[in-house]
Amino acid sequence: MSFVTPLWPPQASAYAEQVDRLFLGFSALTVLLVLPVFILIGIFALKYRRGRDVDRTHRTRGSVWLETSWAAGPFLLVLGFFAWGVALYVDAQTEPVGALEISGTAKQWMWKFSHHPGGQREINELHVPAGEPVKITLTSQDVIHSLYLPALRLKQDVLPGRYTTLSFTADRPGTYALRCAEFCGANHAVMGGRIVVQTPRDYAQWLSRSGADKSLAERGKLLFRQYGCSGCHGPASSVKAPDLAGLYGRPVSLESGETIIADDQYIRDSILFPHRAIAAGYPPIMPTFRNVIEEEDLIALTAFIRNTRAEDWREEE
Amino acid sequence: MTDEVRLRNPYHQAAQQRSADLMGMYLFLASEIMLFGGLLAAVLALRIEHPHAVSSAAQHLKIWLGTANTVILLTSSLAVAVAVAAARFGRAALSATLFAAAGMLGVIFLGIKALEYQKEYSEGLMPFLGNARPLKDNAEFLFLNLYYVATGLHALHMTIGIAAIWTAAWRIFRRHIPVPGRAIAAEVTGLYWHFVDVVWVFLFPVFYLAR
Amino acid sequence: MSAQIRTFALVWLALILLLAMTVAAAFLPLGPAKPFVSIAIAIAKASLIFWFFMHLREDTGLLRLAAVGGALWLLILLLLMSSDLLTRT
Amino acid sequence: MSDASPLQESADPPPPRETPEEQVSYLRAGYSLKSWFFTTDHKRIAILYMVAIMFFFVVGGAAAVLMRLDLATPSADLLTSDGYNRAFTMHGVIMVWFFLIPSIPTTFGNFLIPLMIGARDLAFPRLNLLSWYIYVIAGFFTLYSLVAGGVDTGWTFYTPLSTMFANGHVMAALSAVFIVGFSSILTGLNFIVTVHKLRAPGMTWGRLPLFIWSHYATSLVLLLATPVLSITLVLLAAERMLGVGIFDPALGGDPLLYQHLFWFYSHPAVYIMLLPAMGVVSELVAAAAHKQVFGYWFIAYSSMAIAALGFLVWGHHMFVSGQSMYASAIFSLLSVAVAVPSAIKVYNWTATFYKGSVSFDPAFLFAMSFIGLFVIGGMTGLMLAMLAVDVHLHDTYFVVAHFHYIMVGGTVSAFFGALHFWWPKITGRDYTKMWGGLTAVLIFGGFNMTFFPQFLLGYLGMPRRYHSYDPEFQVLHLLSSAGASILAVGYMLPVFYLGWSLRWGKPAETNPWGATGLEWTVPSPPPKHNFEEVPVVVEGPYHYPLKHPASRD
Ligand code: HEA
Ligand code: HEA
Ligand code: HEC
Ligand code: CUA
Ligand SMILES: [Cu+2]
Repeated sequence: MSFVTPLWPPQASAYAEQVDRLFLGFSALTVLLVLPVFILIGIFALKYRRGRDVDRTHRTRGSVWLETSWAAGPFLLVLGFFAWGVALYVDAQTEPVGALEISGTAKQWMWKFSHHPGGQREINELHVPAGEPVKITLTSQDVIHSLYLPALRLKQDVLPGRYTTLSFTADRPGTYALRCAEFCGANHAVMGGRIVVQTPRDYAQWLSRSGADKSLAERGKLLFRQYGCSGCHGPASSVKAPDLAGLYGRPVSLESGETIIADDQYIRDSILFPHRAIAAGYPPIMPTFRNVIEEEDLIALTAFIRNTRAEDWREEE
Repeated sequence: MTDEVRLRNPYHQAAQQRSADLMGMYLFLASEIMLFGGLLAAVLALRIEHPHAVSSAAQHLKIWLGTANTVILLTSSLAVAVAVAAARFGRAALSATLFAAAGMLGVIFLGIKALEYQKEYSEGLMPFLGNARPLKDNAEFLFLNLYYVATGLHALHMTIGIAAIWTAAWRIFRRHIPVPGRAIAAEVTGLYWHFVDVVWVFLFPVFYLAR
Repeated sequence: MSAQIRTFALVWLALILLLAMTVAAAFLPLGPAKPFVSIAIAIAKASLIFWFFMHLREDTGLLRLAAVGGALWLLILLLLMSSDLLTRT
Repeated sequence: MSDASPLQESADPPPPRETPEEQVSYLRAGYSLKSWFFTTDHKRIAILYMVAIMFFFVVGGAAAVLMRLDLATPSADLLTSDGYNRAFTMHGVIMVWFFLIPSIPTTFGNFLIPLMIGARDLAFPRLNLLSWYIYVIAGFFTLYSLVAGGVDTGWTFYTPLSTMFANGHVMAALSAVFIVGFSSILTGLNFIVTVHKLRAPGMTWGRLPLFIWSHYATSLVLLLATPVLSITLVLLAAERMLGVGIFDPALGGDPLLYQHLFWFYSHPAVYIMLLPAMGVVSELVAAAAHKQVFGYWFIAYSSMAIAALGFLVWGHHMFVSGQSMYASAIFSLLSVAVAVPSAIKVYNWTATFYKGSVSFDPAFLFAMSFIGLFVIGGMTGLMLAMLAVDVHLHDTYFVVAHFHYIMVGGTVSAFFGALHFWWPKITGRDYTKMWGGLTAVLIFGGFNMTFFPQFLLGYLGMPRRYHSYDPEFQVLHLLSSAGASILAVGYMLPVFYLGWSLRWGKPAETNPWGATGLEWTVPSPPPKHNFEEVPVVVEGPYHYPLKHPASRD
């Protein structure tokens, strides 16, 4: 056992520094609001202890003026911190434009990441370039997990059946902890690994070294045929099914009259729960692929659908 | 038959005891509101997240049987209201008869409910029972599952209610509960019955009319 | 007593009418207003039952408070929960 | 009654006189088992609860001891990972539902509410006994799930882990928590009706002791929050046992719906654990200062405000769960608001000591522990309510430290304070004050040593519910485990000197502390029906100084 203990976690991003500043600021506020209580109780208890001959006249039973000030004062002070906390939070939640995209899948008890667009995959490790915004899209294959990156002061629960995202810009190259923060069963404590923040050069090198034989979209294209999607959605198909080229990010009008943006979640739901949102004008004949397609393959399929523009489609035939 | 009110332990006055009993019942009902409220919250969430699945799943419910059942329950409530009034006026026989009749209506309600369940079973709507599943979207199951939990819980309350009002009817009839002296017992039982009725008044639109 | 019975009978009639209304409304193309209509009618029915059948009309303010208190608290649950469900991205 | 008590001979109507038999102390009113297990006397029921609750405290404490031993080293050496998960789940379940929630209300609340308001018993004595039996039946379910092998979901039972994946005895634990809920609901109902309907003549709302106000507020929460937990557990059980999917993501269900329903109960529930403790501390502070509390109405209404606002903040447990950003911001704001009434209380207690006449009794020391530790726990709770901070600290040891500071440092200290304050009244015996003081100091020290390091651990990024951890955290964990052993000694001590007092302690006076309140006007221990004559109250609470010798300067 080592007797040196760190007293402060490493800060791997500017955001982490800001969170620390907020935390320290609030700690100072705590001292400000709490110390008077401790000191005054000490003084009063000793000064007015039983049997001591001190002036006890003019005792009061209350004072509305005092009450309002010690209710409103601290409240307003904390409100300032509330605003600060919200500002930072909104900052962290806003997805940066042009971010590097990574898909993460959690399952009992490991993390799997695939990098867009190259399709590099890794387990329990996450390589990201320093100084570049990164957006991780997360989902779980079983229970709720939570991706926790202490050095970035960030955490996001990972839910089955839903995509959540975590975005950040790490600044300082280094190796930091990556943990699961939501209790997820027997090996929750060891479901972790590390996040490696690299200089963009190192990252590019890493990417090429661990290059997958196929990019995500290419793998998706293969799967698209394997799972028989192309039988209906292919251009030569006789089935009346929508053309998926250029679908991603477009508004889709549904049979129910609503319009919905075709994002990752929509495409995932269309594959797993095809009857939930029927595209307007098409027969509801698409079979469900629930329990057939794994989360990781879904990611590849989505990447493929996302990448295909109308031209790619034609060239296929 | 006596008019005398028996005072229980901590009480000094009849009025105090009576209002404590009423208040106790009302508070209990408030907690029951929250119990069913949790279910309503779940239905609301489902409706917000899957509006279409909810409305198409609701099509499978037997709206006319539900309506008939609502009429029956409202009528039973009328009977109980009159029974309580009769108890307050010391009309023991009338009160007992009406309580018994309301209980009968309750039994009919449960019978119709059972018929509904049976029909739904044969259509394959019940969770993991039956196999001819007419449902398309999985989210429709969520709605029907909630429907079974809610109506099941309501049926449980009905059963307890029937037992309670039949007991009240019998005890009033045998003068074990002398009225009007202890009409409070009838009143409190009546409150419970009306409340179970109110629960149905909400379950009916929330499930059957969600089409 | 007969006056009371008459009131009760009238309340019952009103309840049945409201029931007819709500069932009819379920078949009308009311669009998004539909659930609000049916819940509003349910609240009206419940109020009638509470007010007349359950004697809140005669009871003190305290009991009325106990009766509506539960409903108000339920509203907190429904409103704040919807604040999440309706604004998720 | 020699001193100027707030009592007056009541002239009309003639109070029911008690037979000499009924005037004997409640402890002497029968020695058979039946006279205990079928009693409807609120004081005896309080004793029954006390025994049951202390039993569960030891069981939950034993689980904590196991965890702390295991956490002394980074690797897993004492418990398997499954064993550890079961340990903290059972620890949480038992401590929350079988110890802390019922702790103060069902023991001191039960014993004191009728005495303080001048009633002969609670409004529904038989219902009170029924509540105890329900508690005991639920307790057996817990013990069954414990003995059968435990549960591995955490006390929060999050889906889909608890419904689809966990393989412990989840159903038994769910049943236990479901059943014990009815005990809570009935107790709350009983208290509310009692406070409304059984106050003695002259006991207006403005003359109620603050203990009553806080129990009244607690009861409202018990009554309105608990049913939501009950129905949520029913839905969970239906999903797990019958396969009736409700939250199941495979059907498109929403696991966050479960979290909303759970926390709609469980956040108010933390105030069920806190408010009675605040009531106790208000009494202890006034009695220690021998002075009218400062700002009576502010303290009274702040209890009601906490009970009401407490229902509006549950979403602060879900900031990183995938809840909408806007909802999170609302819940964060409301969490700041809920701190205000707590602040009011703390500042009023402080002001009460000004120009008081403070005696350093054990109860006073426990009350000081409460204030000190609660304030730290509360302020760290506020930190957690700040969105960006919570994103980092959610589900880390910082949260563990936060809630132990309030629940253990705060409420358990208040529980021990109440025990030391009302012990002479309940048992009719005096204990050795020196030992009480020593215990208070030991618990305070051991507590801080156990849980302060956990704040640091949390900020360093040590997640909770971790059975093994990075070696860099070991120093702090070791410190924490060492503190826990001091804490354990502190909690064990009273067994000896309070136990000793039962047999060898001096008989207690009617009013040993020189405190106000109707409970101090009846003999120690009180007679079976509390008051020989219905008391009539003519003055407000905390009417110091009493002419009583113990209260004079
Ligand atoms: C008795 C129990 C209890 C009490 C009273 C509280 C009180 C509070 N709690 Fe705590 N809390 C828990 C028990 C409790 N909590 C538990 C068990 C958990 C974890 C559950 C789990 O996940 O397992 C938890 C978790 C928890 C979280 C979630 C953390 C996370 O998981 O990410 C948050 C976040 O906002 C929070 C906030 C608060 C706040 C703002 C208060 C406030 O009520 C505190 C108010 C008090 C004060 C502020 C101190 C006194 C005031 C002053 C000295 C003056 C200064 C005044 C002002 C600034 C106005 N708590
Ligand atoms: C509500 C009350 C309550 C109380 C009183 C306590 C008391 C204590 N708790 Fe607990 N705790 C919780 C509620 C409580 N806790 C909750 C809700 C959780 C979350 C669970 C979850 O994550 O699901 C938790 C989690 C929790 C953890 C985190 C586990 C994890 O996340 O991995 C830890 C770790 O140190 C801990 C420690 C302690 C300690 C040392 C005490 C000490 O104060 C205990 C002291 C008491 C004693 C020591 C008993 C005295 C009796 C004896 C000494 C006899 C012992 C007998 C034998 C040894 C045979 N608790
Ligand atoms: C039996 C034919 C069939 C097969 C096989 C099929 N689909 Fe479909 N798909 C359809 C039809 C018809 C629709 C339009 C109706 C609807 O929205 O359900 C559709 C809709 C979609 C949509 C939504 C498109 C929009 O415009 O809203 C996506 C995305 C999709 N399918 C992807 C896939 C993928 C990926 C696969 C293979 C894993 C697949 N489909 C297999 C017939 C099919
Ligand atoms: Cu995955 Cu914890
Ligand atoms: Cu909380």
